[in-house]
Amino acid sequence: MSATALAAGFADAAPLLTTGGALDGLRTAIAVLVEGLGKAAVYFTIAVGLTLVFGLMGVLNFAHGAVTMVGAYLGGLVLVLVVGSGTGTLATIGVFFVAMAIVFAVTTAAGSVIELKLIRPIYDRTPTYQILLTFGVSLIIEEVARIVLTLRGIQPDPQWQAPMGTVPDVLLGRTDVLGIAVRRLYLFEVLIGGVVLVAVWLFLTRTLYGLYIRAGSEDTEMVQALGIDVRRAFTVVFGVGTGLAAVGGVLLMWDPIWGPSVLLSVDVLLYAFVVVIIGGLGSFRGTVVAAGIVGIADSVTTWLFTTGIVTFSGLSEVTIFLLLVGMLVVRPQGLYGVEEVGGH
Amino acid sequence: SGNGGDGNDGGDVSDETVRIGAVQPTSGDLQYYGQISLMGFYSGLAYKHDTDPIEGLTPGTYTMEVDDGPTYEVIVEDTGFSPDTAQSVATDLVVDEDIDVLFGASSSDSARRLIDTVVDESQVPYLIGPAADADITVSDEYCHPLAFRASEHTAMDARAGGTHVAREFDIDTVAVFASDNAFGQGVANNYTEVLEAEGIEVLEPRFVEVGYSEFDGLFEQAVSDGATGVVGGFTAATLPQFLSSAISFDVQVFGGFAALLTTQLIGGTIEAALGEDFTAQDIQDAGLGPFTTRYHWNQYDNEINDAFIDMHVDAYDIVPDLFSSGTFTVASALSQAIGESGSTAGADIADAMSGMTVADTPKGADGYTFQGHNNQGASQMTVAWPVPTSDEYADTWDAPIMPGEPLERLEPEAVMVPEEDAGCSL
Amino acid sequence: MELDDVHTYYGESHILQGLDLSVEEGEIVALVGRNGVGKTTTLRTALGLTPPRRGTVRFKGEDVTGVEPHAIADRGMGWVPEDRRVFAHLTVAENLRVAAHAAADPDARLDEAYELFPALERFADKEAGDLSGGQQQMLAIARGMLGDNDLLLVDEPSEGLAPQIVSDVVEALRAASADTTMVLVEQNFRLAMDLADRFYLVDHGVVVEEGDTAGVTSDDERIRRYLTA
Amino acid sequence: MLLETDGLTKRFGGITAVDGVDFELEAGELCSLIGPNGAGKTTFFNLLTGVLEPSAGAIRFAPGAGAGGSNAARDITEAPPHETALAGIHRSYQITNLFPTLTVLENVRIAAQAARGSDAWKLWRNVRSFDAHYEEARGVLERIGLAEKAQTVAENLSHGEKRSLEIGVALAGDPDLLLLDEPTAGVSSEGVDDVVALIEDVAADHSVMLIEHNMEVVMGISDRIAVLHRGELIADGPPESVRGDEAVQEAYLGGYGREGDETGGERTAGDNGGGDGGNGGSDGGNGGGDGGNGVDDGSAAATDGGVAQGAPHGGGGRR
Amino acid sequence: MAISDPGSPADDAGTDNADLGDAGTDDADLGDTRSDRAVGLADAIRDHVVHLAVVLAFLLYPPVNGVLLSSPLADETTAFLPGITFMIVVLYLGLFAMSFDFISGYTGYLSFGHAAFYGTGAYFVVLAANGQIPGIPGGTPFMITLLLGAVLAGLLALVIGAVSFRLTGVYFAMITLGFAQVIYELIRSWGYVSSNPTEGATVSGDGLAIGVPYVDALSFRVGRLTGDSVQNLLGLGIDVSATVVSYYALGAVVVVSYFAMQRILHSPFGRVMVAIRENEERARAVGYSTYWFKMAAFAISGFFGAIAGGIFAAYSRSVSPDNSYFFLVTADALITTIIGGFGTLAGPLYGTTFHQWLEDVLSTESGGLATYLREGLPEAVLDAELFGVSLELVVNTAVDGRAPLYLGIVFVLFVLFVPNGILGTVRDRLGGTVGKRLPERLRRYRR
Ligand SMILES: Nc1ncnc2c1ncn2[C@@H]1O[C@H](COP(=O)(O)OP(=O)(O)OP(=O)(O)O)[C@@H](O)[C@H]1O
Ligand SMILES: Nc1ncnc2c1ncn2[C@@H]1O[C@H](COP(=O)(O)OP(=O)(O)OP(=O)(O)O)[C@@H](O)[C@H]1O
Ligand SMILES: CC(C)C[C@H](N)C(=O)O
Ligand SMILES: [Mg+2]
Ligand SMILES: [Mg+2]
Repeated sequence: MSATALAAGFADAAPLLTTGGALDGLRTAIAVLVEGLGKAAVYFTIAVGLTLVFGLMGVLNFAHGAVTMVGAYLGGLVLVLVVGSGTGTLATIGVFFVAMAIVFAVTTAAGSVIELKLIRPIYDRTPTYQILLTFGVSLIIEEVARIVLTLRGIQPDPQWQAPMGTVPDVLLGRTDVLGIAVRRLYLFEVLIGGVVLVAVWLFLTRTLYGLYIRAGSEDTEMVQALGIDVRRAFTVVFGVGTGLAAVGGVLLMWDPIWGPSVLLSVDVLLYAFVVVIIGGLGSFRGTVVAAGIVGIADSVTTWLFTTGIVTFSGLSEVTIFLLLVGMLVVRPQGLYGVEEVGGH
Repeated sequence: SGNGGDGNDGGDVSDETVRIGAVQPTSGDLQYYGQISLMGFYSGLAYKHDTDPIEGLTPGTYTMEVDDGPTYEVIVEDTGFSPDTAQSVATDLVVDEDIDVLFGASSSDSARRLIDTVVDESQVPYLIGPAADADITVSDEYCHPLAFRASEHTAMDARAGGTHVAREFDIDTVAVFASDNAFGQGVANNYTEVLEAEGIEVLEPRFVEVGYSEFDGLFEQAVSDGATGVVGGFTAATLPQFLSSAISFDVQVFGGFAALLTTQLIGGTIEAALGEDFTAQDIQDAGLGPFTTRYHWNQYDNEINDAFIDMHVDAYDIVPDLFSSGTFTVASALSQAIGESGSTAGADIADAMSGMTVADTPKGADGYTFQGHNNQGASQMTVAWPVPTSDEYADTWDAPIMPGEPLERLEPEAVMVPEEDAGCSL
Repeated sequence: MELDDVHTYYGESHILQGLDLSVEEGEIVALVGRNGVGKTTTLRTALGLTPPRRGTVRFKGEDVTGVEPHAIADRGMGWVPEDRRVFAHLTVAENLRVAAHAAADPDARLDEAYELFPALERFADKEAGDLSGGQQQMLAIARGMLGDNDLLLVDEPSEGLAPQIVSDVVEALRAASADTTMVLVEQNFRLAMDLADRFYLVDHGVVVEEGDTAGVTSDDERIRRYLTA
Repeated sequence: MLLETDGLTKRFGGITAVDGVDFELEAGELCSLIGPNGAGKTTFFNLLTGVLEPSAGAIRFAPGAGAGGSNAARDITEAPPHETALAGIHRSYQITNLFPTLTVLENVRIAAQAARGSDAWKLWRNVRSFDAHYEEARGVLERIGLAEKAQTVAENLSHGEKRSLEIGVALAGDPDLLLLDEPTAGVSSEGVDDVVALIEDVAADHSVMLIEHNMEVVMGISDRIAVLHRGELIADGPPESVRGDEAVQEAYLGGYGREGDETGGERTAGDNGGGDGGNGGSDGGNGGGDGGNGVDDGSAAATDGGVAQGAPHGGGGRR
Repeated sequence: MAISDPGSPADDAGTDNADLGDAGTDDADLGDTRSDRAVGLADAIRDHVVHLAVVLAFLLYPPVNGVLLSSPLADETTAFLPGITFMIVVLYLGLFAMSFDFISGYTGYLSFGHAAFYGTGAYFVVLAANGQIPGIPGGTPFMITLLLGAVLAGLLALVIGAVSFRLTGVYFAMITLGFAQVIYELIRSWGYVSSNPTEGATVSGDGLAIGVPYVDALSFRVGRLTGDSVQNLLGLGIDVSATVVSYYALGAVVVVSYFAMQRILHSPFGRVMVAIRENEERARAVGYSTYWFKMAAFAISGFFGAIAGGIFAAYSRSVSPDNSYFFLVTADALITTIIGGFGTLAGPLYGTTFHQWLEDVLSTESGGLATYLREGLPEAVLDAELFGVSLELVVNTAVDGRAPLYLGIVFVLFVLFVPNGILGTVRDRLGGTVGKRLPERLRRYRR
């Protein structure tokens, strides 16, 4: 598919965004909203692992963003290695999911090892030390990533472009939904975000594992006395949380707004914090809603900037951090948080 | 080839040592900028004195003994592309190493910082390169009697590109997107000025933070505001995001050709969008280009350039790049100034360089002239389409695209900021 | 189960100071004694929650000293803790399901529990923290019984229960004892003697008296001495 | 009147923990507050000290008013904890609540310092130059018998010592009214006597309110006893009259097993008595009468036990 | 250890003054046998012996380093000892970390947006020097603008604290982080600061002088190029470079700030801070309005954070959002505080020393390991390949500029195995504050 064709596909959508009658205004609003949902899906996916680990275990994982970064590179690596020019669309999407599965497996295992070897010995200390430990781990991951990438001849800071080349055509450009041109990639992201949401929700509510962990976060000792190895459950949760962080990375890999880059580490961490805190530390439902709020705030401010109503390009960032501060001022425990969480 | 003796009508300097402090990023993500700049600089000295270039690209002290001139000692320090580190190591060089001349800075932020905090305080002449922000020499906020730059700057990019586009393309409205830093602002201001002078409407430039990625919206808005051309003023960190959006909009995209590092990224983006077997025609159809280039090895055909390419490939296994001519030339000018003044003292060197026409440059004999009013080297620019990298350079140019045959050569008068428009008057 | 000369500490405080105790299959054994003498600690030691520093714990003939609590519990030891400790933010059904994790057909086990305490079925989908104290106590007992245990450690089951419910509980425990061995800690001396076959009287971390419950009353001089504080 | 509450009420969601309590305390009195677990006693203290805000009602406090005096009372209904403390109400906690890594001396000194108002804001003077704080603190340590342990870090004290320090910290604040929440809980029998002696000593020059489940202690030293049941004040008067009060017998001393949601607490003699009563209930379902008897037995036993108590502990060789 | 003189506060003398190794819980030392109040100068010196030693070590470092550099060990010295420029960084970042520890380590409230104060101090003095602050004329002495900037930061702390101290724990950390990030984003795009705000601002004009305002003889301009240098010091034939003068001038500010903070920590107020950390509920219950104590402590902490930022800006003559307001600046302070010892005022200084030493060794600025290897190892070794990667490349990528990697590793090891940090652990080992215990030990060995 040639670029002009893509551009042409877009050309008839463009007028929708010009200022005009009330209908156009409405359409613009809907378009911005849909875009916000796409962003929300991304925010949700990068924050959900953090919520899971904090909500169930009370560990605020500062290495979360670093794992997302690793996930983006690993996912990209799989796609770049497997997908060639001849690979069909469906096959590519298949590979994408395989990559997601592989990355999830690898990082879940790695996360479990980190929990076992590094975090377990310090559960009895104040939570500050868990924060510090994971922060140290993130420094190490980031630097190792830089070294490896440099040795492999990949620039760590700017996006690594190669994986973008594997995005199948069907996910490029836009598609018409109810007369509004919607970026297909956003639809795909909403889909993945939905899948992750359902998977995590099922994990939490339908599997006994989720049940044990929820029980374990209330009363570890009691769960053990019922014959459940709750420490292993913690290992698994931390592993899964880590794996989810990396899954977020795989999703970001195809998104030109993010893309694989070492800088993801800090960016993702800050955004994930904002989402998780606005939602209420540890609340799954809160994370879903907060991701929605942040996503829409982001798309609205982006729209304000791109239309030139505001010329300050940091508007999105400032708005998002102001949301955080505002939420903490008005309702410190976040939307759905309980004030005492995760203490065990 | 090199005839270092020319104009040696001053005192005898062959017993003396010129200590050159070179501050460049030699570690970290952007170390390529530092390395390619050093290669050009070493090559310039080597060419002038008919010897082999220094090979050391890491921090350390390197000595080049020559038959017909002083001994050159180059003390390389790493900036990691950070202005703080650049300032700190440059100060080290001035204070502890007693250097005669300071060379370097790949980031414009660093160069501006050095002028403010090191050059002005220490009175050591500064050979800027390849930092490309025009204001460094054009604006009176930064330009300095001791700061010389042969490297081409963003205003030259913009003027060359803007002039070409205005004349050769049927475009009446242009949008300008640029990164919100010295570099981007330079690009934006100069394109705007030139294009408007040619009667083209330029939309209010949009500045974004380095690493900004939501260009789709900006393009949509630009298109709906009637733009058919878009100018991008970005470096490595933002360019890929810009281009991957640019490719999918029906606009002509202009800008400057970048160094290998960035070209690799762009190439990746183009491959991603157009497929691996894209042709020169695909690129043109996609509306990418033409771009201006300050210098690329295949844009000039002269003896000095030929020798330079050979020397460069021999020593470093890659062809000279975008910045190479500028740093080659500043080294060449240094050698020439020492020869002319017969002194290795900083002040004398600066005196000699002021207003100098540099004899040996990759753009040909007398290819650069330092403008008296701002110490900026004036030289020729070219405009070319990007083309897939030809087999000839497959081994020495590691990117999918390279500049094609020059479409147009723009002489210095056409690309330099006119003296009356420049804030700087030394 | 058998405890042999166990010494258990909390930090530096020496709580169990060489306690010996043995429970035969099928019987109900009561642990009695004043507050803070170490009854609960004995149960915690048996279950591995606070492992002894010295001495051994044997369960079904195996030495389980130092084995992790979940592993001991897995071998068939259940626990009804003294302060209920229901999972407050889980529903009643979820609370029970956690306990029935090892069962082949958990739903069937849940039904058995509902049969025992019909009130629980009514509140199956209510969060346990919203139950009244008595209902919570029922839940805790039901949860302890669900695990298909061979030995059940029951700590103060009558605490906080209205009288008629106490008798329900007594009946339930009696019924359960048909196929489950039981260790019972109970402040209510008469109730304990009623239910149990044998008793141990604990003071300051050691067993000071033991014997059959038959005919023992709190007026018994040797017992009275240790009970009145 | 030193302290006066007026319809004091605290609701937690559905539970009314303290329900319209009208209570008065004369300066110089030692008044005990008793009642079943979950009756609202600790909550009442929390209201007086500003830890919790009342749902309704008012609290007035008139320090400096002599016995029977009537100085202008101050409304402290909304006052936060530090203000009630500065006003002169200090308390000890049911669950030990000290500065764990500070020394015993510093635990007490910091409270003595607080009582000296603006001293704490003297940023530029070395703390050691405030002799008065140290003198006060050492005096308190002597009084609570912890002088020898002045340099021990609080968390390394034994449980009983912590309980004493708990009182010491409250005492060091130079209270007009001292609130003690189960000071004998967790104290060895021998220690109980010491604590009782301390309380009596303190009561000589302070007004004291005491929450206690140990009926022997309560009956022995109180000038007055107030009984809370389900948040309501059901009796208030001298020990003899309270002991004989029908409602009190029913609700606390005897009426065991009626509270659906009462929470566990430290059980002492009073509870043991109650335990028997509860048993009576399960036997025949006619808890009232049996329970009442049980209580009489229980408290009698407890009273006797005052002598018997020492024996098992001393013989237990715990020390 | 009997208390021979109960009631006399003198028996805890000798503890509090303790040391660049002390913290507020030092009355654990109270059981001193010395009950005699007539202690006099000798004792005061003894109490401060560690202070003296540390100050002396810092004082002597430049000449010692200088001597080593002209000895046969010159290569090793440049490679493995921190250069003076890195020691200057230790001074201002160390002071910043101390100010962070002042609030975080002593009240237990993790100030995750502490960079806001550092940045405020730095920007304020730069803008003031450039005459950009309304009401402050261009040539106002640096010492005055430094104090004004610090007061402004203190006020900022009150504003941030007013909202944030309603929260505790992770929430407090996050809201302060949120505030700092908002300021960071704003300062990056505030055109008033400079024509290129993302790049920051530089000082133009003369060097800024530390000392007594308006008294030239007692003022020393700082900055490596703009600073004063001293020729022929006291006629001894010793020249002191501008760098070294800056080192001493900044050092003086740090010492004064340290003692000021230490004094506050040892005041009744400081004890309340510790009481808040230990048990805020009880602190309220004994009569402290903890909210205002926290606010005051936060303001003081912000004040000194800004002093650190101010001297940094005066010395480097430039400031940018990324080296002042960014959250990684706070993270650095956090790391060095943990390594040095959380809740020990001087600990962060040692942690920062360690960090900067690592930075120096692992960067090529003023020597370093990579340079040492590249110049010391034979070509053949450097070119040797392992798994297709030459040793030189490994050195270039895994050593050069990789301080964050090794810092991360050391940091994790500290968190796991040395949770009390350098100073905290030393103190645990000695059984008291260093200032108190060390002299005792020494005495013991002397006997
Ligand atoms: N986690 C703990 N840490 C320290 N000491 C403890 C801990 N738990 C209990 N203790 C102490 O151990 C002793 C024995 O406690 P245990 O709970 O076994 O008593 P008990 O006989 O069950 O009493 P009760 O009848 O009150 O339940 C008590 O003195 C108690 O204070
Ligand atoms: N913070 C709270 N939130 C909700 N309910 C509470 C809270 N504090 C106390 N309660 C409830 O209020 C009632 C009274 O509690 P309180 O602690 O005052 O009892 P108490 O008389 O001190 O009992 P005990 O003798 O056991 O100490 C109880 O039902 C308790 O569960
Ligand atoms: C291409 C680069 C060397 C230009 C550099 N980023 C600058 O700011 O000037
Ligand atoms: Mg018990
Ligand atoms: Mg209570």
